[in-house]
Parts: sequence; structure tokens; C-alpha cells
Amino acid sequence: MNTHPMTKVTIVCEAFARESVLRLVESVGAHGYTLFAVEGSGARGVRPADIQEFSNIQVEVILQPPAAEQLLHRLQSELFAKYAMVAYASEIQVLRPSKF
Amino acid sequence: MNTHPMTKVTIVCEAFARESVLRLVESVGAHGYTLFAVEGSGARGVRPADIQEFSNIQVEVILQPPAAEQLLHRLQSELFAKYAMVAYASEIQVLRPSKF
Amino acid sequence: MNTHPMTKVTIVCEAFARESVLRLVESVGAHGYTLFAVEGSGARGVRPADIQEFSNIQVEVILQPPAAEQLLHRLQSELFAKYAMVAYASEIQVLRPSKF
Amino acid sequence: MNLDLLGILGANLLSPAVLFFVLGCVATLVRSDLKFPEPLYTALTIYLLTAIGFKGGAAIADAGIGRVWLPAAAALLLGTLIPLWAYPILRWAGRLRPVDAAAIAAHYGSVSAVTYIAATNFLRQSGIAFEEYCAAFLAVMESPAIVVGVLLGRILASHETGTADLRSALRQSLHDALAGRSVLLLVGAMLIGYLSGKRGMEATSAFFVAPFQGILALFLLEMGMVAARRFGDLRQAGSFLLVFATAFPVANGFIGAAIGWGIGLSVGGTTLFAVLAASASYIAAPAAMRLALPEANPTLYLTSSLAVTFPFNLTLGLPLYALMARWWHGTP
Amino acid sequence: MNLDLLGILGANLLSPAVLFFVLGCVATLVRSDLKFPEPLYTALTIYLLTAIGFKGGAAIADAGIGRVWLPAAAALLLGTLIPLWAYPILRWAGRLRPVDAAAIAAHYGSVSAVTYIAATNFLRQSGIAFEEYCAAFLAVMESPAIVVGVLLGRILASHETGTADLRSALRQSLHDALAGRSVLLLVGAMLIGYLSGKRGMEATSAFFVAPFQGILALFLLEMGMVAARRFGDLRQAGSFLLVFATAFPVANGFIGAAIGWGIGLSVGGTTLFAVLAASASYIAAPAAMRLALPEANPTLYLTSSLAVTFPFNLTLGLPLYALMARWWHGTP
Amino acid sequence: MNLDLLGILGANLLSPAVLFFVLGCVATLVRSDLKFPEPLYTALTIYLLTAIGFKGGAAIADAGIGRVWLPAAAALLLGTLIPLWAYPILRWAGRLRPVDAAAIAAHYGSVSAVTYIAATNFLRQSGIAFEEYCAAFLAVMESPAIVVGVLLGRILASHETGTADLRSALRQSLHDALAGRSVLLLVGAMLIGYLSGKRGMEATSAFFVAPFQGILALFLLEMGMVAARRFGDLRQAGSFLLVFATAFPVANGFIGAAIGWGIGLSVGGTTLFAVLAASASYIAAPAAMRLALPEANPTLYLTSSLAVTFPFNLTLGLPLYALMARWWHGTP
Ligand SMILES: Nc1ncnc2c1ncn2[C@@H]1O[C@H](COP(=O)(O)O)[C@@H](O)[C@H]1O
Ligand SMILES: Nc1ncnc2c1ncn2[C@@H]1O[C@H](COP(=O)(O)O)[C@@H](O)[C@H]1O
Ligand SMILES: Nc1ncnc2c1ncn2[C@@H]1O[C@H](COP(=O)(O)O)[C@@H](O)[C@H]1O
Ligand code: NA
Ligand code: NA
Ligand code: NA
Repeated sequence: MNTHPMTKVTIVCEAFARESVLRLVESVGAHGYTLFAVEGSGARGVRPADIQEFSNIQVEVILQPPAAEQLLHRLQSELFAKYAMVAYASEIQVLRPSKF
Repeated sequence: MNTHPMTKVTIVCEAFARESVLRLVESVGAHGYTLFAVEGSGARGVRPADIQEFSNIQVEVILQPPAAEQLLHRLQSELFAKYAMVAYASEIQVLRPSKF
Repeated sequence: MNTHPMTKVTIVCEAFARESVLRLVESVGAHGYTLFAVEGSGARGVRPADIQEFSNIQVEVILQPPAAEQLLHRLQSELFAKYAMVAYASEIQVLRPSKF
Repeated sequence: MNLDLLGILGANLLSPAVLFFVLGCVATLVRSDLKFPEPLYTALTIYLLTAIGFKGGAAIADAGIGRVWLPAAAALLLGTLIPLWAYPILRWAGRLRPVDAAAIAAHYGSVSAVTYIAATNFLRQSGIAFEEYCAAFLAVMESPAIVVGVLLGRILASHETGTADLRSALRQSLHDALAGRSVLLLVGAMLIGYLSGKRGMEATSAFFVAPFQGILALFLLEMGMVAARRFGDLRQAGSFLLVFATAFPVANGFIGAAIGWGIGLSVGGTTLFAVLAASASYIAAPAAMRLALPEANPTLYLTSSLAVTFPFNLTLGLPLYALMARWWHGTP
Repeated sequence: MNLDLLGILGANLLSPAVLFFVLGCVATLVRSDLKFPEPLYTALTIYLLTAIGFKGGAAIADAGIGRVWLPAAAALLLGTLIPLWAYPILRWAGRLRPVDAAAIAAHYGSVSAVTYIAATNFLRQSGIAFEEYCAAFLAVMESPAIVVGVLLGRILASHETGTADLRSALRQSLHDALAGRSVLLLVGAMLIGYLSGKRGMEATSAFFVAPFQGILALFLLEMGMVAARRFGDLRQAGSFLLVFATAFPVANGFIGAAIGWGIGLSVGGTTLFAVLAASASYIAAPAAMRLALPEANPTLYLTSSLAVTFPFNLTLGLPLYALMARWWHGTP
Repeated sequence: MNLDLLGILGANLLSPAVLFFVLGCVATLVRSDLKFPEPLYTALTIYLLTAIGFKGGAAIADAGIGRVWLPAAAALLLGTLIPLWAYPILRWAGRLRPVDAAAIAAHYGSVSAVTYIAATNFLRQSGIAFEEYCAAFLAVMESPAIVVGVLLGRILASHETGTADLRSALRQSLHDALAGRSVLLLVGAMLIGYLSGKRGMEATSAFFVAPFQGILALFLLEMGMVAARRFGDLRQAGSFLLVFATAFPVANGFIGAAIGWGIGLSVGGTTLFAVLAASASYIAAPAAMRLALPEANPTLYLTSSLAVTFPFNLTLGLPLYALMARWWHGTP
């Protein structure tokens, strides 16, 4: 397949972290992101999705592997302590590598 | 990258299966989950998302690979026959393996 | 694990593309899909999710690798120019390969 | 009397509620992109259940519990018995699997809140007075049949089930029956209406009473879409179920009208009692069956309750049950 | 007369509807975190279309179809012709690509339901009577221009398109035009209002009529946010489009007022006719263009219809079209 | 007077608003599957804030700004001072970390719009007149305490923070305070109510006024569920905070009543002033703290404001503050 490896970073976090996360995503050079509301449960308890302010979001960002690494590390150093948050990377294949 | 392999199990199923699935997720030792409402179509027809009771959910669980294997197999043996359901595993990279 | 490799194609696009994308998904032989509304930002600007007609959707389709390849290429040749859209493939493991 | 039937039938068919239901069916059939987002559906449900419960509670406070408990007990009993009568018909006349017969029986013993609400609407439009406290019967009739249906299904159908399993399934069904959102909202709002009395009613009637009929109409637009989506499964359900899904409600309606008249309800209240007996659950019962009898085939019970009985009751059933009520009261 | 313009202009600008629209613009401009969730937007749309259709249908029943069909035919014709007049202006005066000219032409021939609804609100607040059945003109004017625009775009712009493609695109546009949610809700509710008549109206007016103006105000808060998000694209649209997006509606409004007067509508009805001619679609037309003319640039047609024409009509246009209506009626 | 307390206490506890709140708590405690979808919560919030703001603005127009600015300035001052008084208590009597003390102090200086709205509801039900323009005090009291709390937390608690950081955190807090959705809706709707005056009010009162109490009741159902979810954290919060979360509001309410009486408000207005002083924010303040003082422990401030102070004020507080108002007015 004429596809190119790229990294997708997924961030699940409380909605309060939205601005901080998007700022970070932009600052590592990502060209875009996708975001949606989710419910969840984790170390910081159950987070139902009925009040926007108390709920979770999932942010998915496709980037070049080095930028993904940078994003993960900055998430860890700057935001993990402050917010309920999970972040992980996965390998994907895209068609237009220049887009990311 | 100083990241660690982990498995993400994704379950797409009818909303009725919610409690059964979450019970299973807990019983294999997962420390958390993320959940959101989705529409879908599959072997059991189209499932639009207008009535909560008739709609689908997607559950995403990050766990250690052996626990993921266990989760998939118990889904297959205990729930696949009863509910409209799709489940799959994918490899991801996380920063704090002890969290999962 | 007694699992089988399969490909998941993820398509993030403007809601207007819904019918065109689902038609394509069907025509490459997929047996199902999962779909949900998302917000996003990309080359064509920020797409908030308050008006259905102006918002984004994310479509996830599990298929055999060759069908996935076909889907990606037809997305590229038929829809990439017309709609705000991102598409990518990732490898997953399923239990019932005959389902897809 | 025939003419009269035509009269109230026509009035019902031309009411905004029924017409919006039809519009919803049309929307699905012409593949319109009209969709009610899930939160809107949920919001409308919460509103309708709360409003009907609240008005019911205020009416109980007005009438005194003394006048309500007997008919409520009768309603509860009726809800428990209907599945026991439905099961043999479905099992032997319909040759359905035991688990499917049990699941369908549960649906017809339970009730459809929306049908009840549409019935109050119909009575109001037809100028027939009714006891607002009948909402209490709606509340007590939702769950018993579901529990009976689960018991039937587990005992008669599943061989693999031990007693422990049965007990846990029952406990789950009972919890869901009592803490499930529809019973909780209905009974809770009823208590609130009862406790807050006239003053509470005055304060909130611009919300719970005035816009009620319009909101119901909008909700039935959505229900039309939901029901019509199941029309495609009619063939799969088979002709026995189609007949059952219209004839059985009529029979139950007739019995319900007899009981309503026997326990001293007005013509309007008798109609509502008949409607409760005739209506089939299509939300609470399916949810319970998916959990407690997952081996039962959803197409069978959903198609008959949602795609046949519900539209039938809404359009032809309501006027028919009103006639039955008049007939028992000797005022045809 | 000048003074009068200022009077009704002020009344319009200080109405809750317009002020909430402005508040929405402000919310976007100060980057407030205020957001309307999508289901709320959809719920408000369903309510507004249903309410306006329902009232329109009841009004047609009242007036008799005989009085409605001629002006409705005129409205339909006008909707078909406006794009044919818009296209050359956009193509040659504006030097736009054929496909962009066709797409924009479709927007201006079609109508904005919200602008129409705001106009009825404006007339009510100004104490100007109008024919409620004008909602029928709204219903018939949404689609023709879209079909014409698609045809123009396909025939004049795309060279790669064969006849089969053209036919399938047309079939799709026609289906979407007739089964699309806005036309379906509007026409469906109109039929329901027509069929259920006075009684239906009485039963539901506490929902469809009483809270209407407040709900519209809330909806315009959201529309203000949506429109203001496009303000950033104004530069990209270019100065020709900015002028077009205000001058063209005024010209169409003048013609619409003439026709409204000519076919015997009251001053209020004439105003509404002018408003329909002047308004530009920003929901149905963009959706159709994305599907049928995806090569057209959305920034151009969305910015002009949503960020210029809509706010212009809402604030300055409505009083202006009312004045035009008075002028044609000789009662300035 | 004791008897009187029991009277209005009973009336409050048996109002639909409070009973629906209790029902919400019950729903959570029995693990019901009842859930309000997020868009419904947001829609209800938008409605309540807009309605209360709109009515407030119309009342200001009626009373004249001259009568409003002095009490508004007093409210603003009080909001600024309460955190300065709360901080030492929390820090030294409660032995909380500086950042937690600052965060909690911000919550108690700020206000809960829902508590205020429930208070107007309570007064209306009790037949106590009040100045509708008190909504202006609600608007000015939300933000100052948040800014003060952030300053306290940053200056007294964080050692790593430089001046640049502090300034940017303050700028962010100020922006969020002024452009945040609650202040924007409240102040915006107030301006609209002020500008559109009597006519605007007439046009929209069937939406903004009539159904208000019922919608509030429904909203409190949801708030009961949200508050009860935090009951499990009560132990974690510790007994000091439990005492603080009831005693501190009562003390502030007493001071607020004194000031309200001192600046010449009626008994009803004095009650509302006391309620504002007593109430604690549980939406705006937590959001601001998560952003500006993320090191503070959310369990502490959310549990005390949402799970203790809010229910306390709603049930026992409102009648108590009304009594305080009467006491200061010498009409017990
Ligand atoms: N093991 C997990 N699998 C999937 N999602 C998780 C997991 N743990 C946490 N999450 C998500 O991340 C959010 C924050 O996690 P936490 O900080 O652990 O409370 C949770 O609310 C979940 O939505
Ligand atoms: N091939 C597929 N790709 C993505 N999602 C699927 C697929 N098949 C099924 N699903 C999802 O899983 C749900 C249940 O599937 P089923 O049991 O096949 O009806 C569907 O409603 C879809 O949301
Ligand atoms: N780098 C990215 N990472 C994740 N999602 C993206 C990215 N770029 C674009 N998207 C999503 O795809 C949609 C369309 O992208 P575009 O065509 O670039 O505007 C956006 O609205 C986002 O939801
Ligand atoms: Na029944
Ligand atoms: Na037009
Ligand atoms: Na306070």
C-alpha cells in the first residue's frame, strides 16, 4: 500500500484541561486535531458526562513520530500532575504524509 | 521513546450490554475505561443513536496484554452470543505502565 | 492469542460527506461501520460541533486488509478533493475474522 | 353507535398527536434526514413522565389515597396475570420458543407510558372527563409483568440456569423495575405532586400542564420515526404475531374496561384502565429482556409491541377502548 | 417617513430577538466558552419549523386554499427566477468561477426560514397584521432555486459531467429538497395544522404559539455565534461579494414587495413576501451545494449568506422591507 | 417565631423545587439509570441564566439604575472580602494547605446562581415580594472572589510562580470571569432586558417567566443527582470542612442580611442579598480553580460547596436567611 507511517496520540482527560491540551498540541506543530466528549473511569474516579464542566474529552492528534514523542513528553511533564489524564500513542498509516 | 507497550481493547456494542461489559472489564483487573455513544451498522442491522436504549456504545480499555487477552476471550465466551457486539485489540504505547 | 489481523480504517470528515463516505464503505464490501460526531480542526479551519450540518463525523470501519487498501484509495481519488477529510489505517486484532 | 365510532375515530386520527406520529412514519419511509438527537428524546421522555406523574400525584392528594388503592391493586394484579394468559397462546397457538413466548408475554403485561399519555390527550380532546390519578395505575403496572416474564422465561425456557442464577436475575429485574428511570420518575414525580399539593401545582402548571399536548405531539413525531424503522421487520415477525399484536390488546382492553367499570371508575377512567391493559411496553420491557432473557429474539418482541401494537392503539385502539368503556357503563 | 423608518428600525434593533443575536456575535468575538450543544440547536430548529408550519397550516384552513395557491405559485416562480438573474451578475460583474456563481445564485434564490420567522416576530412587535399562511410561500421557495443552481453549476461549470451524472445529481437534489428535514417538517406541520384545524390549534397553542418569541430569541443567540464565526472570512470573500450580499437582497426585496402587493397581500404579507425574496439560505443550500456542487468554494457562499445577508436582513432589512411594502401599498 | 420558622421551612421543604432535588439525590443513591444528557443540562442552564438576567434587566429599567448601583457596589465589595475572611479560618483553624484554603475561599466568596434562582422561587411561593433587579448583584458577585482566590493561592501558596506567570494566570482568570458563559449570559440577558424594556418582556414572558418554576424544578432533579454523587467524598473532606460548609454560609448570610437591610432593600431583597453572601459557587469557581490553581484538591472544594453547602442552603438555608432578613427589618 502506498501509505506512510504516522503517529496518532490519543489524550483522554477532564474537560477542564481542554485549553491547556490544545495549546500544547498546537505548540508541538500539529496541523489539526479531533475532539469529542466521553465518559470514563480511572484513578480519579468515575466521570459521567452530564455536566460539561465535570466530564471528559478525548483528543486525537495525528503527527510525525518525533512531534508525537515531544507531545507525549510535554503532556507528562506539564499536565499529568494537574489533570485527570491518560495519553498514549499508536502507529497509523496515512496517504498524504505532507498533511501532518 | 521512553514508552511502554500496552494493549487497547475496543468494544462496540448495543447500549443494553453496558453493565455486563463494564462488569467484565472490571473483573479482568482494568483500572479504568473510556466510553461514548456511537451509531453503527453491522450484522444485526443499523443502529441509529436517537433512543438511548436502542443505541450503541464504544468502550475503550487500556490494559496489560495478558489482561487484554483475557478480556477478549471472556467477551467472546460470555457476551458475543447475547449482544450485538464487536471487539478488537490494538497495540499502543504509554508513558506510565504502572497506571494500567 | 487466538486473534486475527484486520485493518481499521478511520475517516474524520465533515458531516456533509456522510452519505458519500458510507456509500463508499459499502461498495468496498465492509460488513459494518461505527460512526460518531466529533469536533475538529485542520487545514480547512476549526469545525465546532454545534450545527449538525457544519460539524464533523468520525467513521471507523473494520475490514480485510485488501478491502481497507481499496477503501483508502477510493477515498483519496473520489472524495479527498471535495470534502474536509482525514483518513488513516491501523492494524487491529479480532477474534472472529469471518465477521469482517 | 357506529357513527359515533367514526366520529371519535376521525377526531383521534385528525389530532395533532396522531398526525405527528404519521409524519414521523412518513419521514422514515421517504428516508428523510430528519433525526431527533438522543438528548432530545431523553429530555422529552423525562418531561412527559414527570408531568404525568406530577399531575397524578396532585390528583391523588385531591381524591384521597382511600379512593386510589383498590383500583391500583386491581391494576397491579391485572399486570401480573396478563403474561400468564399470553404465554400459552404464544407458546402453543404461536409455536414460539418458550423464551420468546415469555419475553413477549412480559411486554403485553407491562404498559406503554406514551400510549397512556396519548390516551389522556385523546380523552381531553374528546371532552371525556377522567380521574387524573390513573397515572398511579400506569406506575404500578410497568414492572410486575416484567418480573413474571423473566420468571417464566428462566424457569420454563433455560435449562442451564441454577437457582443462584435465577435469584440474581430476579434481583436484577426487581432493582431495574423499581430504580429504573421510568418508574423512578413516575413514582417520584407522583410523590412530589402529592406532597407539594395545590400550591406546587399552581407554581409549575405553566410548565407541567399548559405545553403538555404540544410536547407530546412533537414526541410522537419521533416515535413515528422509531416505529416505522421496524416496519421492515414485519415479515420476519410472521403473520401469527401480527394478528396477536392487534387482537390480544383488543381482548385485554375489553377485560380492562370491564374491571375499570367494576371498580367504579368513570367512563374516562375506565378507558384509561382498558388502555393500560391493552398497551404493550416497548422501552422498559425490551431493556429488561435484553438483560434477563438475552436469548430471546428482540425482533419478535420489538416488532410486535413497537411496530404493530403501539401504532394500532394510538390510531384505532384509543377510540375503540373508549367505546368499550361506554358500553360497560351502559352509555353507548 | 424618514422618522418612521428610524422608529421601526429602533424598535427592531431593540427587540429581544435582535439583541440576543448581537449577544451571540459578542460571545464569539470575546472568545467566550459559551456553546450551544448540537442537540439543542437541532431541537430549536425542529420546534421553530414545526411551529411556523403548524400555524401556517391552520391559517390556510382558515383562509381556504383558494386564496393561497396563486401567491404560492408566484413565490415558487420567483424562487426559480432569482438564481437566473443572480448568476450573470456574479459571473460577469463579480468575475466568479461559474461553479461559485451558480452556488451563490442558489443561496439567494432559496430562503432563510429563520429570517422569515424573525420577520413574523418583527411584524407582531410592530403591530402590523399579516397572513399567517405566508409560511406556505416559505415552504415552496426553499427548493426550486437549489435545483436551478445545481443545474446551472453542472451545465455551465463542469465539463467532466455526463448526462447520467447530471441526472443522478438532479435526482439527489430533488430528493433532498423534498425529503430534507426542513421542507419535511415545514410541509408536514402545515398539513397537520390544516387537518387538525381549530381544535388542534387550541390544544397545542400553549406550546406552538405562546413561548415562540422567547424561543426564537434564544435561537438567535446561537445564530449570532454561528454567524460571527464567519466574520473572519469576510476579507477572503472580497468586496464585490460584500456589496452583492447587501445590495442584491434589497433589490430582490423591492421586487418581492411589488409582487406581494400585486397579488393582493396585506402590508404585513407583502413585507413577508419581500423578506422571502431578499433572504438567502444558509443551511439547506450549503448542504445541497456540498453534495451536488462540491467544487464550489464554501467560504464564498457561506460568508455572504450567513455572515452578511443574514445579519443585514435581521437588523436593517426587516424595517426596510416593511417600508417598501407600505410604499407599494401607498401607505408610507 | 419558632413556629413561623417551622412554617416556612415546611413550605420550602415541600416545594416542587426542593422535592425534585431530593428525588435526584434518591436516584443517585439507589443507583438508578436515570441520567440527564449533557446537552439537556446545558440547555437548562442557558435558559435559567438568560431568564433570570432578562427579568433582572427589565427590573433595572423599571427601578432606574440610580437605585441599583449602590447595592451592586456593596455586593461586589462583599464578594471581594469574603475570601479574605475565609482564608485564615481555612488555613489555621482548618489546617488546610494554602492552595486549598485559597481555592475554597474563592468558592465561598463567589455565588451559586442556582441557589439564587431557588431563593427567588422560594420567596415567590412564600408570598414575599423582592426586587427583581437583585439579579444584578448575582452578576457582579460571581467573579471578584475568584480573582481574589487565585491571587491568594498564587501569592501565598506557590513558590515556583514568577510574576509573569502570575500576571498571565490573572489575565486568564479575568477573561474567564468576564467572558465565561455564566457571566456573559447573565449580564448579556440583563442588558437585553434593560434595552428591550416592557415590550420585550411582554413578547417573551410566556417563555422567560411562565414556565420558569417548573423548569427550575426539573433542573434541580439533575442537581440532586450531581450533588449526591459527591456524598461519597464527605468522609474524605473531613469534619472540619463539613462544619465550615454549613456554619460559614450562615455567618455570611447574617452579615449579608445586615448589609441588605442597611442599604435599604425590602425583606425579600435582603433575603436574596443574604443568600448571595451565603451561597458558594460550584461551577464557575471549580472551573477557574482547575485552570488557575490546578494544585488545589478538587475533592475538598467541590464536596464542601456542592455536596454540603448547596443542599444545606436549598433546604434549611433559604428559610433561615428569610428569617434573618425579617429580624434585621424588625418584622420577625
Ligand atoms: N485503563 C484505562 N483505559 C481506558 N481509559 C482510561 C483508563 N484509565 C483512565 N482512563 C480514562 O482517562 C480518564 C482520566 O483517568 P484518571 O486520571 O486515571 O482518572 C478516565 O476518566 C478515563 O476516561
Ligand atoms: N465491520 C465493522 N466495522 C466497524 N464497526 C462495526 C463493524 N461491524 C459491526 N460494527 C459495530 O458493531 C455494532 C454491532 O455489530 P453487529 O453485532 O455486527 O450488529 C454495530 O452496530 C457497529 O457499530
Ligand atoms: N493532524 C490531525 N490530527 C487529528 N485530526 C485531524 C488532523 N487534521 C485534520 N483532522 C481532522 O480532520 C478534519 C478535516 O481536516 P481538514 O480537511 O484538514 O480540515 C478536521 O476538522 C479534524 O477533525
Ligand atoms: Na398491558
Ligand atoms: Na431569497
Ligand atoms: Na457567597
